[in-house]
Amino acid sequence: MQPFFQEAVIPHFNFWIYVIIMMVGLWSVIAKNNLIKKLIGLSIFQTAILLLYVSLGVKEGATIPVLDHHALTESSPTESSEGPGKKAHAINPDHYANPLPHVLMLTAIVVGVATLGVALALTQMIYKDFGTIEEDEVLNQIKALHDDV
Amino acid sequence: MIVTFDIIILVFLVIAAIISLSVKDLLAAAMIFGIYGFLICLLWAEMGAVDVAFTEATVGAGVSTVLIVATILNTRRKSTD
Amino acid sequence: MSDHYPALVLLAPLFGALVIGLFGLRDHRVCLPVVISALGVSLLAAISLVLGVSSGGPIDYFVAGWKEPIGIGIQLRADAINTPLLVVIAIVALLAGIFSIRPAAERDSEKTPYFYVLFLLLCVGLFGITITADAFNVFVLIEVTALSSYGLVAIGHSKRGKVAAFHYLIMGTVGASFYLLGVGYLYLKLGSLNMQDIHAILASDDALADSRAIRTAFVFILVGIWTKMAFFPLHGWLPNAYSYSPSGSAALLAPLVTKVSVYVMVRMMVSVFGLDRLEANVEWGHFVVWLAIIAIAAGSTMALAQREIKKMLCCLIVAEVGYMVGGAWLGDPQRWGLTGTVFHILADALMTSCLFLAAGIFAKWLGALKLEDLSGLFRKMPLTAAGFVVGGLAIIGVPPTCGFYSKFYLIRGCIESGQWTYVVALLASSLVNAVLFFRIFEIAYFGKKTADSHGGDHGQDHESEPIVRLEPPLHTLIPLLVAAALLVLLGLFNGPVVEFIRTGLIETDAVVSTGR
Amino acid sequence: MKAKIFASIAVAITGAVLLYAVTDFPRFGDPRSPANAGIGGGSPSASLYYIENTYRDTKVPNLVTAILADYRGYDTMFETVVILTAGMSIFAILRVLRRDDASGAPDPAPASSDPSIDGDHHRIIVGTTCRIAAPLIQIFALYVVAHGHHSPGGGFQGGVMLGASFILIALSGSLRDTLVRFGEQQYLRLAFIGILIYAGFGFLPLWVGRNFLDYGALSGLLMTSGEEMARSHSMLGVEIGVAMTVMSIMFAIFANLSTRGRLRGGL
Repeated sequence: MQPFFQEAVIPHFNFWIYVIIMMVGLWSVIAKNNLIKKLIGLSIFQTAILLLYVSLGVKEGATIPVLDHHALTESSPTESSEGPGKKAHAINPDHYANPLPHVLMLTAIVVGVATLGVALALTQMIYKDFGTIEEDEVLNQIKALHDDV
Repeated sequence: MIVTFDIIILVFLVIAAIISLSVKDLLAAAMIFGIYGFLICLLWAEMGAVDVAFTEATVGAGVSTVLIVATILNTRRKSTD
Repeated sequence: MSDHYPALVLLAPLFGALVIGLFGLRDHRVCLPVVISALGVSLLAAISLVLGVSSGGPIDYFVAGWKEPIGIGIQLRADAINTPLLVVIAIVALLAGIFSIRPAAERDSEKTPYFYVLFLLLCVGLFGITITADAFNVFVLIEVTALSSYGLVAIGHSKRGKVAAFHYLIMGTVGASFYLLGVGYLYLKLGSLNMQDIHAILASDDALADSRAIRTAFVFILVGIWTKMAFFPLHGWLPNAYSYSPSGSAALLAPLVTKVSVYVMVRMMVSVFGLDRLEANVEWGHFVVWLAIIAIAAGSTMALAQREIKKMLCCLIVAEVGYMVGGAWLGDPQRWGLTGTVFHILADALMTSCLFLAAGIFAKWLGALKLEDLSGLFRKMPLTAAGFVVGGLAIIGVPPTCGFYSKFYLIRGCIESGQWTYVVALLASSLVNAVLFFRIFEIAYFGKKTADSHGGDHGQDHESEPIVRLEPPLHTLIPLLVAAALLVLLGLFNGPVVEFIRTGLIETDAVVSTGR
Repeated sequence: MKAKIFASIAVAITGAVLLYAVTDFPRFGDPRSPANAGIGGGSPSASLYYIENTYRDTKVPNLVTAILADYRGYDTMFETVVILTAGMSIFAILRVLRRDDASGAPDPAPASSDPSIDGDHHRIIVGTTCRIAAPLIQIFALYVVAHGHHSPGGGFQGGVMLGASFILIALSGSLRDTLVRFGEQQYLRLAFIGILIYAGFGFLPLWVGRNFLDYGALSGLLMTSGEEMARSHSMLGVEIGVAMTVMSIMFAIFANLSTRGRLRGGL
């Protein structure tokens, strides 16, 4: 057990937790009966994916992906005189977190809230039409509706 | 990135997720979902993703919770599970 | 402007949506001209792209000009697989747009502008998915498509439409999230989001390409896309969502959304993972073909059990998705199966469009929702009935229509790869289609109003029921007839189209496989 | 119960597949992982390129803003379109337009309305506080939009905050008063204008023969010293467009959800 933890769990701690959170979300999306509970589960499911992406952009000992003003002002004269090749050494990529996953996840967060908004609107309409937000009651009413016809 | 901080937040995150999905009072679930949002915002900040943290704080913890609460007040507060 | 067709294809509907939003929300008359002109521009741009690709090979377009090094910006790529699909999307959307000018939101016409804004945004999403060459961009556009389709499904007054839209939303979001997860795994192992770049890396490193994370990525991308295209075990959302949505929405959603998802799967197979890689893992191919056979059988069986027109057509879509998935995974070395799939995407989009337009006319002008309600259709609406018959014959696979040729190429692929069970499933399903549609034709042609009046259909005509021509107004009839005509035309001219697709497929494969 | 068993099986399978892949991952926080440093050999990875060259290309120190609005600006445009689409979908689903109001069946009353929460005497304190706070929030939001080049922030964050300030006013006082000042027609128009600004900035370079969203082509129009500064300024313009759309749609979503599409009454 000990070596398993050292090799498989500790170096990937964030990834294990992301799987757990994701499964909690997915389970409640499928199993919960209340529509709003389902939606909270869906949001949690989506944030788990954000956790995956942001985790894979982390670098040990790196700072936030906003360039240091001092580094920039010192290096700018060399840039103009000796071209971009020289400039590449002025900024050490290991000092800054990987910005690309952050950009992707900004998009995903916005998509998530948009989806949540639409889903909540649908929930309100379902409540208006059926008087309940429990899925089994809605399905029973639909069945009754179908039998009448 | 601070590993202890990271682990503490992650553990709280799992707890918040499970509680918010298991309470029967939907308003409480929405509030705990807001807490979940703030925790995950802290986690982003801790991992160096400040822009994502900013967005999560406004969108995830702020607007999402308000929207859920608005819906709960317009429908019903009790849930069977 | 001629260099910018890849961007123009989707910018035209985007600007169209903005124009309606800014000037048309109070005035419905703006909508139709804007929709027609926007989609017309898209259609022209798409046709120019087809011509450009056929003369000069694939066209790359680098948004914002970020060309070097590859993968820092977003790349659009028009090649032989997606340009014909762009044309078909534009045509089907144009037909649905003209069709739905009045049925759009029957009971409160104030929502018509919102319908059209969503309609055009859906087109933006579909065009975007089709033309992009960036794995993450596909996700964003899938969400544009998905959110607008939830609105389009639920815009009507049907109670069940709301519930169907909710289920669609849950399934769709989980599917899209799985896709995103798969892309995340690819990014994690390869550090790139550009499809060509990913393919080049995978082609150059066998150990990496066979690693666990990449395999898992592929599985999750596939499962996500399958959810989106309603592949059999994941099809639950489709029948209700499409049959309870307004006719105008259904005429746009049903033909296009699932087909574009199939296209994404083909794109992932051809330009991300590579066909050689898939051929090396033959057992995967066999497994998926078996799933497809089950999907075809299930779709056909469900269709037989339905009494409602739209529900039946939706079940047929499930079966058709089975054809396409199976065909794509046949893995015959001459690529006939894959060619058949791509051609079937085009053919099926037009067939489904034709049938759903007809179903929309039946629902709107005859109030006919069940098969029995169609009795006497040929007398009441001869032209509509003719359009419907052509659609039906195409989906059965009768020679002059394109349905026959797409099945022909699929079967050719089966024979070359030796997947006989799939041939049997395909033929059996065609037989089921024949039974279904000839039953409808029978009702529609010989249909009797009352069950006990056997014999003397002619007598009945003249005596009890005066012949009333109920032919629908032109703006709904023309799209149907155009769709029917296109089915025949695509069938007659299948040779060049198939050749275009097949050479494109083989070239894409060959060019990319030679490495970076 | 059936759903729970099914869910457990589905979750178990998915989780097992995911964990199977996790052991194959690079170590958490590894600066040399493929995502952070590329696969090695061939062209440099996108991530390294961004960190090393963004300042040279765009003169924007906040890498996230630069990638968001320039390198991957196409994604961001559609992200804004996603917001707009969501707003339109909610309108299509929920908004009750005019005459429908009377004909529809009476709604089931919200079961959760709790009279003890209500009460006007609370509103004076809360309302005054929120009225004081709202302008400050809005100023800060504008700062976030404008300063996104140099510090965390940008169009989305600022837009959501602006939207939240209106939501706050609507929550503390009445939605009706807010709608008088920021009515439906206005916010819808702003939402579309926001995307128009973004797409317009993208479309302008086409007239000088450059690709869509290639802001460098705008240096003549914006009278900047070079293409880098043109990119920088265009990014600001684009972010303003994003902020307008996001602000309007966030408020629109709230207004519709809190009144069940009637835009009357409120919570």
